Amino acid sequence: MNTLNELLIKLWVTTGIANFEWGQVLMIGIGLLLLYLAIVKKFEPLLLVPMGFGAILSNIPVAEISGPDGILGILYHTGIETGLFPLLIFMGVGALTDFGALIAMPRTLMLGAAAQFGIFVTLIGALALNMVPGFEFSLADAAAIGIIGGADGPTAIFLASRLSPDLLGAIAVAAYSYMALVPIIQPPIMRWLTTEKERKVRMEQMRHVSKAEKIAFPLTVLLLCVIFLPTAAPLIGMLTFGNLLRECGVVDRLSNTAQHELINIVTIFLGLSVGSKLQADHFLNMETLGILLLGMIAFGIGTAAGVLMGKVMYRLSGGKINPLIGAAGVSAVPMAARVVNKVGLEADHHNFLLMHAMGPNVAGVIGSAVAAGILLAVVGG
Amino acid sequence: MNTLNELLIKLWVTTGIANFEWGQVLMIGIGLLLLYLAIVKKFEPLLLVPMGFGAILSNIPVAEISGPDGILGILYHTGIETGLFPLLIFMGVGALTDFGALIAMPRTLMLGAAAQFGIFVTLIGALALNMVPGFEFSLADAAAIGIIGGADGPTAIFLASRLSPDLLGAIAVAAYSYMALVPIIQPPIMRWLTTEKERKVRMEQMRHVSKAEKIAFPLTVLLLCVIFLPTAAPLIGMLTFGNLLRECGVVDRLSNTAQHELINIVTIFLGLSVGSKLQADHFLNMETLGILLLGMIAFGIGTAAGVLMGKVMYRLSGGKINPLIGAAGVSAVPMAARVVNKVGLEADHHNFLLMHAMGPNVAGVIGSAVAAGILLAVVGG
Amino acid sequence: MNTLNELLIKLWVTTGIANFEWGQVLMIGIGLLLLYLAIVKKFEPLLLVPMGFGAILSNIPVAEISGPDGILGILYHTGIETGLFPLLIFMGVGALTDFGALIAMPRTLMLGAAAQFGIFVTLIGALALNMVPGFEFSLADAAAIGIIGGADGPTAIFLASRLSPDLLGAIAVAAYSYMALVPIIQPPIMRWLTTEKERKVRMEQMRHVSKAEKIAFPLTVLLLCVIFLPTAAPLIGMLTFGNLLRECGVVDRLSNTAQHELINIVTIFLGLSVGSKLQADHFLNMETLGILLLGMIAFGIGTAAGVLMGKVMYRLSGGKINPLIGAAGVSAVPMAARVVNKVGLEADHHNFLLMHAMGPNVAGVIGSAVAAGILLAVVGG
Amino acid sequence: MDELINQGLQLMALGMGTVFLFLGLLIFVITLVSRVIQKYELKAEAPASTSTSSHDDLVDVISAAIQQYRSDHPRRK
Amino acid sequence: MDELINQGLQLMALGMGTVFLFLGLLIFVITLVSRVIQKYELKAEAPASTSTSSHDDLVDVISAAIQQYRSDHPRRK
Amino acid sequence: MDELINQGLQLMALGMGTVFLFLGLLIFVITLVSRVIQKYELKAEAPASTSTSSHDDLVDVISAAIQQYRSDHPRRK
Ligand code: NA
Ligand code: NA
Ligand code: NA
Repeated sequence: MNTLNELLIKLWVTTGIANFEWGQVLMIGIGLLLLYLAIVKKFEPLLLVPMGFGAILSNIPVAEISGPDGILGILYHTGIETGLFPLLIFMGVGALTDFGALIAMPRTLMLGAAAQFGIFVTLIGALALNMVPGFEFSLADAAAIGIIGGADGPTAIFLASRLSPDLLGAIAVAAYSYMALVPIIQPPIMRWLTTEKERKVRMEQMRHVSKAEKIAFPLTVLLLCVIFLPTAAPLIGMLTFGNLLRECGVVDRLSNTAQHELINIVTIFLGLSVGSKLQADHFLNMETLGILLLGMIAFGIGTAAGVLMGKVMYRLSGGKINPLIGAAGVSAVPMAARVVNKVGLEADHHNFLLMHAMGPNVAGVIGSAVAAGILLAVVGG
Repeated sequence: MNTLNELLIKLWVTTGIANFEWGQVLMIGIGLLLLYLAIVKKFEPLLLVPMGFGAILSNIPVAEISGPDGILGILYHTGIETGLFPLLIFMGVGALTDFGALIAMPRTLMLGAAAQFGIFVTLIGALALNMVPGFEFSLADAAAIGIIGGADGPTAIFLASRLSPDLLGAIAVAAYSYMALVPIIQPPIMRWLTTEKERKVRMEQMRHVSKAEKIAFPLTVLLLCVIFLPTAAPLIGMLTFGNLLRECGVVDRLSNTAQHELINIVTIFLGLSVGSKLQADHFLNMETLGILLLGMIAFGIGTAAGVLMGKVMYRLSGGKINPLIGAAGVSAVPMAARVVNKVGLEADHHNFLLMHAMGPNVAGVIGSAVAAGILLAVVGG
Repeated sequence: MNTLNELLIKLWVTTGIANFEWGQVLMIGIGLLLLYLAIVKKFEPLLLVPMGFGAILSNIPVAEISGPDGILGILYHTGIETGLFPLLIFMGVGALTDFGALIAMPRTLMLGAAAQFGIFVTLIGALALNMVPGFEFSLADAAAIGIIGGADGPTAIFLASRLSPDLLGAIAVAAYSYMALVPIIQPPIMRWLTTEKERKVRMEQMRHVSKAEKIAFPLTVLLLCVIFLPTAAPLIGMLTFGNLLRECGVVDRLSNTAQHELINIVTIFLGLSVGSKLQADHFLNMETLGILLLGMIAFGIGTAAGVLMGKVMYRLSGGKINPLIGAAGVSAVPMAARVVNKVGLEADHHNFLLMHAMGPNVAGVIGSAVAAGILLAVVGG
Repeated sequence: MDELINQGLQLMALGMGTVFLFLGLLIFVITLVSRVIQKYELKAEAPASTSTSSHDDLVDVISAAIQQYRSDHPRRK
Repeated sequence: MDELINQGLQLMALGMGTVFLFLGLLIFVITLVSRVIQKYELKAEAPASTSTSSHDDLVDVISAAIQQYRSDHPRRK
Repeated sequence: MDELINQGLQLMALGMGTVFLFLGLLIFVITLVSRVIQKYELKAEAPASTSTSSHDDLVDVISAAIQQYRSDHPRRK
């Protein structure tokens, strides 16, 4: 039956040229852009390289790599729909994080709380966007968009996969992009809201935190979460589990694996899976533009709220707390803390705020997980 | 429609305080106890830390972390129901175990055989408990409980998941708890059953075991298992596979991964999954108490049977075999062998039995896998 | 009800002796043979050790280790049916491969193209075998058999799992066996087709390849694949993704994991899974014999085609290209390149061709992935 | 529409309130736990020196090393 | 039967043709990309010296190390 | 009830019997295999003499033991 001619046609109809839609071409371009930002500009490369590549793979016509039988589709189904990947990442983050600075200065938790303001303002912003024709965000959508302001990748992915899976791609892109842009977005806001004098405040050296305190910390956080906010328990639970592996001192081989191989494997899979949500027909629409816009606002407001709370604490402490460290409350660990350090050094070349900013920085992680728990409780029901 | 009041109520009804049942509070306490034993007392921390934490997570109200869509429920379904996790652990154990001492002294396999006596006595004990009102163990339940006497975690989990999944939580807790208690349970029994003279027996230095013998060993064990006891083949198969990876010398990169990252990842998941079976409504009942009691008996009888067989071999060998090494036959690698060494040193400060006890110790692993195979064949059918 | 007698019978009917079929005994023998070749002869041990062991495990009567609830059956279902394992291996291969030699001498891609001739000749050979009674290969079967000539394990497994899952076992055995036999199959063909003078050709030192070129390479290959041959995109996509992780320089921790732990874990699982397809009732038949025969032909013809194209390039380049490096075009990385080096050294003790052979060698990987894409497009539709 | 934004505002009030309450409580509890631990550790400082089984361990390690060496290097004449 | 083999032959023609075309095109594009990159790199060579944020980084690292050391080794008298 | 315990007793007889038989057989086969291998290796020995790195190994083992001991028991004054 077949002649060479027919075979040729059969091959031709499977080529990319014969099947491309413009949206796919554009999305492959966006995938390349993400790779460029990751590799050349070094923006969150650990996530943006797999994600950018996943964006390219998922927009290849014919191949259906993001379809239910394609590798990206399978990874997404296995790891994102179930919440497994973000939770395992959170475990790894827990195993990688030293909460010592926060234990030494628990007050800085207030900065991590204030910076979550960005989440809720963005939520309202998303609802307000509904007034513009073309936007129809539900309350769940708005909550998922708001969490971008938490500046925490796994939390954003976890919440979006629960509340608004259709928007997951745009939300993940916005979350990681703005986290990468922290060094650009935050400094002007920080300078605008603080005086030279405030920025020059040198903070006291932190007290020593004992091993027992570090072991007690994850358990304390978990128990409070269990009692008051069980809906945040998956996130807080895995974070504190990882941290307990790290601090307890008797399971170093598990802690090492959680910090290295396991989180690396899951990072590769998570990035590719999230990239699979950047398919042209799901991504190229007004909503994505709206989400990117709202994400920018979220970061700005979160930073501002953190700095303003920093100013309050500056007053209350009689000038002992440098308000700049409030900006680190958005999370974006450890980028935000480094930005604080840098802006502090601009004002005074011997003012090292890095360690002091780590307190609010990790407090921001807890803060956004708590906010996610609240949103799940109230909106997710 | 919603007012702030309604939202508050919605949030309140998801708090832990509004949802706690006393059983859950108690189980979280048991989870904390397991963590305490693991971290402070260093009882089998590699399993008890994840398991204790899993126990806490699975008893958090509202969050449903052990439910079919929760991370612990998914891990349990994927890895324990299928038998995958215990079998992969067994592969790792094979890759970590040097069977040289056993190959040099194959006679010590008799000690590993004798110590399985605890399994069957416990099985009968479980059936006898049925006379007490409130207990209704089937033959399959009794077999799963008996395997605690095998003193081998993965074997116990594998068999329980096959024969009696409802009792898995209690069985795993009992198995690992008593394995951790080996240094406390075994010495009095060992001292009671042996004379000072017997304990002082110094054993001859072992012969050298060649590489070829070490390669032949896993294949020999597997082939015998294939011919006579195929129902033990999943366990014995993965154990010998891991050991062949270790000894064959041509796949060191696979062997290293099986010994480190892979077994570590699976250990984390296994521990969390087993912990998910410590939910209040499944765990807090008479049966669990019975299982904990029976497990204690199982360890005691296994130890005694091993030591008594050691005494037989002491006679038969004309006093060349120290009967203490029989206690190592229960498995609990390498804890039991260390206990033997310690009790031997008490009698004679230059009597190092560690290497000689490794033979019966690893024989005990094979012995309990064989016993599991028999139980699967006869009861599991 | 049960008496000891009945229990004994119950145990007896589960023994291997009572259940063996001769085919299973034979297949266990073949499993042992594969282990012998891997361990003693060092033939592709990384795959043949797990595969040989998997062959033994899957032919154990009663145990059903390759059944839908057995560990090998589950691994096969999860990783091979979905294509996940070969694609992840391909990612690891990408992360392990330095394409520098190919970028420095892109012309050698022609050698990697020519060597794919073996694929299509074997395909026709398989169709021709249908004339022999007992063979009934469909076009899809023939295509899957032909890919053995690609001399690339993951590609063969991926394509066979897509086009002809029933033949997967035989195809994988043939592919890896002949890859291991490359040092025996290739040299006589290479010597037969070249003159002493040709074999003595020393090649110029290669130019330096910059980091930017190495980053651009995987993206270039991927984009061409996207445009012209999307059906090859899963394979080429994962290969180039792994390679980008390697070369981009900003995600070294992901690249390391892809090169070590992840590929090791998947290799263990892949080998065991493929071994599960060596069950007696699926493997012991005429078709397997035919496939083994055709595989041998495939390798011979691929090698010859590569060398002949090498001779063409020798002429066209005015004697600057040593035709031996054409043999490396079959892939079988890095074995084939080493064979080229060895045969080159036979002719001239100072003629090191290893680096120059790496170009066609990795070109062969791309070439067979492209051929697989074409077969999927035309036959798989 | 206004309804939805109204809901959002209430969600903000509730959310920020809860975040502050929760993290505020955390400050309190962490501080408390730290004090308890520090007090306990101060007490424990004097009679610490827990090196109990150090001798056994040394013996273990060396005997294992010797046995290992012997089993790997049999004397042949 | 002959029909099937005929199909096989056509598949070979198509397949080898496509493989050569694809890899041939790849030769062309790789060569092109390499030239573009080399030209660009030659230009960039003179004004390279990208050590922009090196000082900041150094400061970061040292200050972190000092803080770390201090927090790990509190002075007690 | 007694019936069930009776079953249990028979299971014990069968189980322990099989365990002893199986491991007893294993003793026999392992011993046999070892002898065959040793005989074969003895033959092969003359042209073997592979003891290359034995000294290094000893040094390795002892130094590891000492390091281990030291790291477990830091000197404090
Ligand atoms: Na945050
Ligand atoms: Na045992
Ligand atoms: Na190839």
